[in-house]
Order: sequence, then C-alpha cells, then structure tokens
Amino acid sequence: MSEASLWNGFSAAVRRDLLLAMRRKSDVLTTLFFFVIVTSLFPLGIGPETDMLRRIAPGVLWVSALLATMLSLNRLFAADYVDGTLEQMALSAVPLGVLVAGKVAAHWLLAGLPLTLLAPVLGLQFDMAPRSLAVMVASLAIGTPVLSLIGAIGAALTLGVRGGGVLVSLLVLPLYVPALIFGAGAVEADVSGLGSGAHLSLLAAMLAVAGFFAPWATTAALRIALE
Amino acid sequence: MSEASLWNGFSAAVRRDLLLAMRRKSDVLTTLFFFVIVTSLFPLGIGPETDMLRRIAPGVLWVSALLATMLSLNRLFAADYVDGTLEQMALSAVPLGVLVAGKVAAHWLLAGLPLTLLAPVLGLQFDMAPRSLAVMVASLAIGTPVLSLIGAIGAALTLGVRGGGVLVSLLVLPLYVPALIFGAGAVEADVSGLGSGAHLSLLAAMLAVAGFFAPWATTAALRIALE
Amino acid sequence: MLEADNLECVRGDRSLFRDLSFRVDGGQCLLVSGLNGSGKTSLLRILCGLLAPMHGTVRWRGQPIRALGDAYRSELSYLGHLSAVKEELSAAENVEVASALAGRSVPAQAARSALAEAGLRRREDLPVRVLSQGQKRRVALARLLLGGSTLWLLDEPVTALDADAVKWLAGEIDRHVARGGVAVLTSHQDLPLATAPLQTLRLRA
Amino acid sequence: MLEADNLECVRGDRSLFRDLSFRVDGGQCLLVSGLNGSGKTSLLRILCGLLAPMHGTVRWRGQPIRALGDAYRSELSYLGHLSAVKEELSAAENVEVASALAGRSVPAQAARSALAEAGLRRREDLPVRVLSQGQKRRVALARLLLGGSTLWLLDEPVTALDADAVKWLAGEIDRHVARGGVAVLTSHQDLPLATAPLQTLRLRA
Amino acid sequence: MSGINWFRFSSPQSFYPLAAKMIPWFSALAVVFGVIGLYISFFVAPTDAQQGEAYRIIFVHVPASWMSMFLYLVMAFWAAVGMAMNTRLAGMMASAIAPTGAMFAFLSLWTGSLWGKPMWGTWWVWDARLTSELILFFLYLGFIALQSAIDDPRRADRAGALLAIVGVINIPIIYFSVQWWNTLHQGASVSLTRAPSMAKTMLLGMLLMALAFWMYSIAVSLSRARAIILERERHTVWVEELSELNQ
Amino acid sequence: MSWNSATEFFAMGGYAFYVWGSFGIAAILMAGEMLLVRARRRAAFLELGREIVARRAGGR
Ligand code: HEM
Ligand SMILES: Nc1ncnc2c1ncn2[C@@H]1O[C@H](COP(=O)(O)OP(=O)(O)OP(=O)(O)O)[C@@H](O)[C@H]1O
Ligand SMILES: Nc1ncnc2c1ncn2[C@@H]1O[C@H](COP(=O)(O)OP(=O)(O)OP(=O)(O)O)[C@@H](O)[C@H]1O
Ligand SMILES: [Mg+2]
Ligand SMILES: [Mg+2]
Repeated sequence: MSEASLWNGFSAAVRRDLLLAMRRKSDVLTTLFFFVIVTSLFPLGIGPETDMLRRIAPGVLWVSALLATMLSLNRLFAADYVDGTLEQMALSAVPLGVLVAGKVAAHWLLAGLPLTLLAPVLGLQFDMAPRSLAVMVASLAIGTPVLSLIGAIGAALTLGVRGGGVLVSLLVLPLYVPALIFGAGAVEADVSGLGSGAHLSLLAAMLAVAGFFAPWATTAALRIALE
Repeated sequence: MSEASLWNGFSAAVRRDLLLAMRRKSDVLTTLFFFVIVTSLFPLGIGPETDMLRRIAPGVLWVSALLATMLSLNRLFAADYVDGTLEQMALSAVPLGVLVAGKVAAHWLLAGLPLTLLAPVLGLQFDMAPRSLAVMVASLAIGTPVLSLIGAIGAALTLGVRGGGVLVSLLVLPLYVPALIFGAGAVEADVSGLGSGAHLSLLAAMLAVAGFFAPWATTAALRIALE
Repeated sequence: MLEADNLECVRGDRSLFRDLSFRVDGGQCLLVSGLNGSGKTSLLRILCGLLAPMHGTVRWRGQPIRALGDAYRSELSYLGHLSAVKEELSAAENVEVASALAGRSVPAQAARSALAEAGLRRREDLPVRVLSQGQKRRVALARLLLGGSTLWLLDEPVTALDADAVKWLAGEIDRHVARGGVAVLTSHQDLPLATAPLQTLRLRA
Repeated sequence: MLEADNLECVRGDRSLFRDLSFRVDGGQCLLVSGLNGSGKTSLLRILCGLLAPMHGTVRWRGQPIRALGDAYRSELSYLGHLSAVKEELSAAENVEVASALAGRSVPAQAARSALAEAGLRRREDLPVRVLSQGQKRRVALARLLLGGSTLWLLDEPVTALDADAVKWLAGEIDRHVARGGVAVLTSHQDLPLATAPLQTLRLRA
Repeated sequence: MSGINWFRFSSPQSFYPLAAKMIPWFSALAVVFGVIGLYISFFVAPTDAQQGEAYRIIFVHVPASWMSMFLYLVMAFWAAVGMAMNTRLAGMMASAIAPTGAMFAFLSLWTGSLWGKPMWGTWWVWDARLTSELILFFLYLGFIALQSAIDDPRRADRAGALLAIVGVINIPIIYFSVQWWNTLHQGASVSLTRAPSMAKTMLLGMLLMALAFWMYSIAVSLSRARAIILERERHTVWVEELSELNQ
Repeated sequence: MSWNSATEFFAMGGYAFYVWGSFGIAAILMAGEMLLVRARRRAAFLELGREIVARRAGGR
C-alpha cells in the first residue's frame, strides 16, 4: 500500500469521526460539561476554603480530565462495533492500524484538546496562579493524548463484552496512574520551585511509548473482538 | 389490575435485573472497583499528606460514589431499549411504572448498597475517624437511593438520543448537587460538632420526594423515547 | 375486534397514509404489505399503541385503545424488527423472564417445551449470544406462542427464518386464528397460510 | 479464484462443518444454504478472514488469504447480518464515508447515483435513522455496488427487502458475475438469479 | 535434555496427568518450607528492639509482596507465549495464575496495613510502595474481570493476554512514577531500623517463607489449571474417558 | 527461645491482633483458595457427568 493511500485512509478515518461528532454535537459538549461539573462538585463537597482549594486544584483538574476522557472512551469503538462498521473497517484495503490511529486522533481532537483549552478557565475557579495555569495546560496538552491512546486499548478490549462500559474504567484507570502523577505533579513541582521540566519530559516520553505501542495493541484487541 | 399482580410485576422486574447482573457479575463488581479506583486516584493527584486527605475525604468519597452510580446508570435502560425489551415492557399488562420502579430498586441493590457498604474501608485509607465513618455510611445509605431515583429520569430522557452516555451526566449531575451537599455536609457537620441530624433528615426528605415523583417522571420519559 | 378508524400517520414531514380504516375480527388474519418504507412498521406500532397516530383512532372490542390501557395490552403480543431477547440469558431464561415481565408468568416446563417446538431443543440453556440469527428469532417466537394473547401483531416475523421454520410459524398462526384469535402481519415473503379469512392491506408510499 | 481447502469450523464446542472444500471461479456464483444455525454466517466470516478456521485454508488466486492480507481485502466486499450504516449520517454521507474508509473513495456524484439505483432517490439526504428497515439495507447495498471489487460475500442480502428490491439485487449480482466477478451468497429466500454457473453448497448442522 | 519432547507437554491432554503427578511434590515442599519458615519466624528470630513482636509480620508480608509481583511476571509470560505460539495451554496457565497472584497482592496489602497501624499509627499511607502494590492489585482484578466477562475461552485468553502484556510494560512505569511522586513530597518519613545481628535470621526466615509461598503457588495454580482443562476440554474424547475412570 | 509460656506466645508482646491477624488471614486465604479450586474441579466433573449422560441419552 502506498504512503499516500495510507495517509488518505488515516485522514478519512479522522474526518469521518469528526463528521459524526458534528452530527451529534452534544457528544463533544457533554464531555466538556462533565469536566466542568465534576470540577465544580469538589468545592461543593469539600467546602470553600480558598487555601485548600488552591492546593488540591491541580489534582482535581487532572482527575476530572482523566475521568472525562475515560467516559468518552466508550463512544470510540462501541457504536461501530454494534452496527457492523468495525467489521467493514477490518476488511478495508487500508490496514486496520491506520484507521485505528485515525480514530484515536479524532478522539483526542474531540475530547483531550477541548479539555486542555478549557482547563485554565476552571483553574481560575480554584484561584490558581497564572504560572501554574500555564504549566497545567502544558501538562494536559502532552498528557491527554496519552490518555486517548491507552484508553483505546481498554475500549477495544471490552468491545461486546458484558458490562463493557464500566469494565473499561477498571482496565484503564490503573494504567492512567503514571500520566496522572506526572501531570498533576508538574504543577506542584513548579509551585514548590523544583521546576516542571522533568515531569513534562517524562510525560512526553510516555507519549512517545504510547504512540508507538498503543495503536498496535488496540488493533490486536479489535481483531480479537471481531472473531 | 390487582395489588398482588402489581407486586408480582415489580418483583419480576427486580429479579430479572438481578439475574442479568448475576450473569455479568463483572458489572456489579466493576461499579465497586470504579468507586475504589477513583477514590484512590485523588491522593495520587493531590498528594499524600494525611492531614489534608482527612479533610477532603467526605467530599471525595461522596463525589466518587456519585460518579460510580451515575456511570452505572446507562445500563439501567439502554440495553433494554436497543434490543426491544423496553418496547415489550411498555406493552406489558403490568403498568410500566411498576416495572420501572422494580428496575430502579434493582439498580440500587446493585450499585448504591454495595457502595455504602464499601465506603468505610475506603474511609480508612483517608484516615477518617470511626465516628465520621458511621455518619458517612448513614448519609450514603439515605443518599444513594436518591441518586438511583433521579438518575433513572436522566437515563430515560437520554435513551436513543445521540451521545446519550455522556449526556446523561450532564442532565443528572446538577440534580445530584443537593444530595452531594447534604451528604458530604453531614460528615463535616458532625466533625465540627454541629451534629449531622439536620443534614440527614433533609436527605431523607429528598428521598421521600424523589421516591414519589421519580418513577412517574421516568415512565413518562420512557414513553417519549419509544414513540 | 380490532378496528382502525381513519388513521393518518406522519413521519418526519411526509404523510405515509391517511384515511386508513379497516376491521379485523376474531378468527381473521390481516396481512399488511407494501414496499420498503411504505409504513408497515409505523402502522403496527400505531396499532399496539407505541406510536400515536396523527389522526384517527384504533379500537379494540369497540373501545379506543388509549382508554383501555393495560386491559388492551394484556390481550396483545407484539413482535417487532427487534427481537427483545437478552444475549446474556439462556433461551429458556429469556422466555421465562419475558413472560413474567409481560405479566403472564409461565412455569419453566412450559417455556422449555415452547422452545423445543420452535426448534431449539438442546439449545435451551445456551446463552442467546451464541445462537445464530435465525435461532434468536425463534426464541422471540417461542415467547409469543406462550403469551396466550388474543391479538398478535407481527412485523416481518419470518426474517432470518429458514424454510422449515417459516412453515412451522405459518401453522402456528393458522392455529391461533382458528382458535378465534386475531393476527396482523407484515411480510415481504409469501407465508404458506391456510387460514380462510385472510385480508390483505396494501400500503403505498 | 476462491478456494476453500478442508475447512473446519468450531463454534463453542460444536464442530459446524469439517472437510469442507470448494472452488468458485471468476464468473461463478456460489449459493450457501442450510438451516438456521448450520454455519452459513460462520463460513462467510471465515472466507473473508474475520474468523480463523479451526483447520484448513482459504485461498484467493492460489494464495492463502492470511498471506495476502490487505491485497485480498482490497478485492473483497462483505455484507453481513449487520448493515454497517451510521444512523446519524445521511444515506449519501454513509456511502461516501464508508467507501473512503474501505480505501476506495468515490466522488459524491457516484454515491448519489448508486443510491438512486438502489431505490433511494430523494431520500439521499435523510438521516438513515428515519429510514425503514428495508431502506437501511438498501444503503448498505448501494455501498456494495460502488466498491468495484471482484469478490462479493453477501450474508442474507435480501433481508427486509421488498419484492422489487430483491429482483433488482438479483440483477446486480448477475451483472457482477457476468463481468467475471465472484459472488458467494446465503439466503433463505429464492433469488431470481439468471446466472448460468450457480453452485449450491448445502450445510447441515 | 533434548530427549524430552517439551512440545508434547503443551497439549492439555498430556499436561493433565503430568500436573497431577507434580502437585503432591510441590505441596509437600510447600509444607516443609512453611513449617521450617514458621519455626524460624516465631522461635528463632529474636524480638526486634524497636518494633517488639509486631515485626514478625514481615515473615508473611514480604514473601507475599514478592510473590504478588513475581506471579504477575509469570502470568504475563504465559500470556505472551499463548499469544505468540497460539497454544491453548499457555492461556490456561495465565488464567490459572491470576487469582493466586491477586490473593497475594491482597495479602500484602492486608498484612502491610496490619503492620502500619501499630508502627505508623494508621492503617494506610499513600507511600510509593503501598500505592504501587495497590495498583498491581487493580491490574490483577482487571485481568480477572476481563476474562470472566468473556464467554468464549479462546477470546478470553487472547484478550487477557493482551491486557497482561500491556500491564507488564506499565508496571515499571507505574513503580517509578509513584516513587517519584512520593519522594517529592516527603523524605523517608518511615524507615525500618533493625539490629544488624538479626538481619541474617530474618533474611533466612523470609526466604523460607517465600519458598513456601512459591511452592504453594505452583501447586495451587497447577490444580486450578487442571480444573480449567476439564471445563474447557469437556467435549473431547480423552476427557470423557477420564471421567469414566473417575466414576 | 524467647517465649516463656504459651500465653506469652499468643499475646505476641501486645501485638497479637496484628500478628495473628496477618498470619491468620494468610492461612485462611490459602486454605480458602485450595477449597475453591477443589470445588471448581468437582463442579467441572459433575457438569461433565451430566453432559455425558445427556449425550448418551440424546444421541449425537
Ligand atoms: C498496606 C501496606 C503495605 C504494602 C502494600 C506494602 C508492600 C510491600 C511490598 C510490595 C514490598 C516488597 C518490595 C520489595 O521487595 O522491594 C514490601 C516489603 C517490605 N515492607 Fe511493606 N507494605 C506495606 C506496609 C508496610 C509496613 C507498615 C511496613 C513496616 C513498618 C512495611 C515494611 C516492609 C519491609 C521491611 C519490607 C522488606 C523490604 C526489603 O526486603 O527490601 N511494609 N512491602
Ligand atoms: N422521523 C422521521 N422523519 C422522516 N421520515 C421518517 C421518520 N421516521 C420514519 N420515516 C419514514 O417513514 C417511512 C416508513 O417507515 P416504516 O418503518 O414504517 O416502513 P416499513 O413499511 O416498515 O418498511 P420496511 O419494509 O422497510 O420495514 C420510511 O420511508 C421512513 O423514511
Ligand atoms: N461461541 C459460541 N458458542 C457456542 N455455539 C456457538 C458460538 N457461536 C456460534 N455458535 C453456534 O454456531 C452455529 C452457527 O451459527 P451461524 O451464525 O454460522 O449460523 P447460520 O447458518 O448463519 O444461521 P442463520 O441462518 O440463523 O443466520 C449456531 O448453532 C450457533 O448456536
Ligand atoms: Mg418495517
Ligand atoms: Mg447467519
């Protein structure tokens, strides 16, 4: 298969998922709203002391972003599996891995990217300093693709499995832990004067590893699900 | 329809959902695991200082319980809708409202109840005092049925709607806020010596109202979804 | 028994049919035919009360079905494009559970023999998920037979069925009508029905 | 062109068929028949490589399909029990998008005319959700026709189709075979095919 | 060595009787090591100067922690073998090991907490080692939940294998990330000090207990594997003959 | 030997709950696991017997 047609397949997959998302706009918006609402629940559940809120802000924002991404995972493959589109993708002349990479990219564009852009606004609610906000955005920008990539494996593994929707969180959340630690840690390291560089570069290294392995593992999982 | 056969219909609905849950045991367990994992994510995001963790514990536990219940909502009606069972239930000789009440009861037995029982163990991880743990359990025991009842409305409203899975959280979370405030508030009130009685009785009042209205509203929403 | 009075159905912005009236009595069978998209499914859903018609009324034993409510539903069985079987449960459990939910519990033995009649002997305890397309449809049909209801509304019941099963189903419909029941069917295939009073209603889009 | 060599298929713990061998050449059509659950769907999924057979090999132009991979898939179109249409997209978008994903983009005009041929003229821009069961199936068939592939694997393609559509589809299959293509079909209904070299394979459970 | 046809044992049919022969040996070894280990733990090892008798928990805690990590590697190894060579037995071994591994992970958490309460005054702290053990426990549970959610054994094996392999890549990442996360906040807030003289008996006791746990794990996984073989191969002729022998 | 009496041994220097709680749960879990495995094997055999009987009766 030529490189051009691989690229065509990739972009066809991205464009298709974006088109579908345009049709069900609520899908994208609700991921965002979920993020907003969960972060806002914390001050309600914990109480309004600014001091404490500022300290827990990076953690809360990251955990919420992580949960929001995770919740949107089940729309990654489930619908395509149920209506037979995934079967057709597996039978496409374009290698399945390329189409999967396209779908994951679209997922990030629709979930991770908007979350990253929205995070600073929510950070203000917690009275975070501008500098911390910048670090926060950087860590989310590098970290959310990792979440999409790893999440795709979990979503593929639980396809057509009983109770898949919640099972995916069980599989994926433990794997998300390093991203969470370095992501939220980056902000705290910056606040405590240690500099966020080390955390961010570890996050970037994780992105590289995930970008390399995850599409492969996801494809393998999809083929298993289709048997 | 006689009272006995109403009761039969109700218990048939409960038993059926319990049977289905037995078949996919992982379903019930994963709601629990989700609860456990989410509560454990917070210390990872926020940091390990016992002092701070103890203070945010009630909020974190309640938010996690709320999220776990909410995530299990989409298994309440979605599967029955997709495979046509809901249609058949709407055409049953038993009034739909009774069947719906049965399904909501089963949902609580499978989600809210286990969460309530598990909460004290997780509370220990946050180093909560035994007395706070008791109040926590009481507040969850009264509060989780409210979550199931209100959640059912949201689940019914988003049936067959594009992107329902995430939309439901958008609809339901705002309605959950009062339960969260009083539930997590009860523990804090107790710690600060104000006594948790007032909070708990407000929660109980909410349960009464929800128990009265929610099945009716859910039934109406289901009929709309089936048109 | 079942009367449709001046029904009009609008889906989206198109009117599928209007001024549609008919009457099917006990011991009769109505076959609704028409091209794809002519409104057969919509009509059946109106007849069972899932869909509200734009105009007109459906009557059962002379009374509007809206007024009858549960009383009407307790006499009716509907089989749609969706089979309403739970993939996780075994075939036998499916039939039992569905009957209980419909408010007509049946003993386990009855469920098993209905399944055996539907050609699923020795597959009663397999989870439905592993059954083939036609076998799933047979589970739904077994449930129908057990209902013991007077009015059958069947939307393309023979989908995915093999020739033997089609013949068996036609026989069951015959017996139901002979017993004084009412059946309303849609189908794109010919059904080998032997019942005498067969009306045909042709919808055109 | 397409050869099956000593295939055995095991589902769960039952062997559906074993030592199954056949060969279909260009310009031929193979009709797989059998009762519900006899393994027709499983056979078709093995032929397209979605399911691995327990034993045996499938060959295309003399080579095992596992080895051919994408090269094989670029010559094949499969239509299963599931239609693979997106309910949110319009019929036209469905066809375009599916072709692009299959690695064979088509111009918008071609998609629309294929839909028109499939009897969906003036419904090209409706979301598929509001189409009737048969109309949804036609969208899937339109996609098939555009593929331009040599091997058609169709699992009960006439499900939900009305008589006119069945006739049209049979004509399309005839033309495909006449062009030198290969078609493997399953169906419980009779298909009015005119193609001369029609083999029939009967699976028995 | 080369005389033995190892491949032969990769079929469930020949593995089944072989395992039956091996189980008593490993069980006996487990008992022997266990008895000596317990003797050393309770009667040879002296009382710790700072921790009193509470430190004796170490003789079950550390071996359990070791086993929980080691068994994950073994499980992932079998999973990978199953994926690569497509042998049924490897998948069965992986599923046979998982519950035992989860059990040891739970045991490590439980005994660790019971140790922490008298030593640190709390049941749990979010320390790096504890946290990563907790995550390991979740990984086991995920594996078990995934497999039990899939009916078709072939599919369950392959899906589980993929998850186990992904998990094994992640374990070092998780381990180091947690360590990093934690050391940033607090230094070594807790450290176990022990007299050097007792280090040797302690190490010996721990090793013996670890050996006992190891032998136990082998025995119990083998017999679980036998049960799984019976469940999965029940339609083969050899199992049918086997059950006749048993009746 | 550091123990003077059985009571002293069981008291574990005041840490009885923690020490015996650890060793006890270890013993219980392992014994329980062995019982579960055995039950699983038994169940597999029972199922097998039932199926063989059914197979013989039903022909195949
Ligand atoms: C829930 C709580 C705990 C968990 C999950 C846990 C987990 C672990 C793990 C995984 C290991 C093996 C690590 C390795 O070999 O490198 C270990 C070893 C050890 N743990 Fe714990 N632990 C817990 C609590 C405690 C407590 C409270 C203490 C002491 C006060 C303790 C003392 C030790 C010691 C001394 C070792 C041996 C270290 C070595 O051999 O290098 N642990 N624990
Ligand atoms: N919400 C809607 N908006 C626009 N058109 C709709 C809507 N819902 C249904 N339709 C149209 O109504 C028509 C009737 O659909 P229906 O399912 O009743 O047909 P049918 O006779 O059962 O067809 P089939 O034989 O294919 O099952 C179809 O043409 C469909 O496109
Ligand atoms: N995982 C499984 N476990 C046990 N049996 C299975 C499994 N998967 C499929 N089967 C069985 O395999 C048989 C073949 O199914 P298949 O879908 O191939 O049949 P088919 O010929 O296409 O039938 P239909 O005409 O009803 O579509 C069925 O009897 C089914 O019960
Ligand atoms: Mg229809
Ligand atoms: Mg089939």
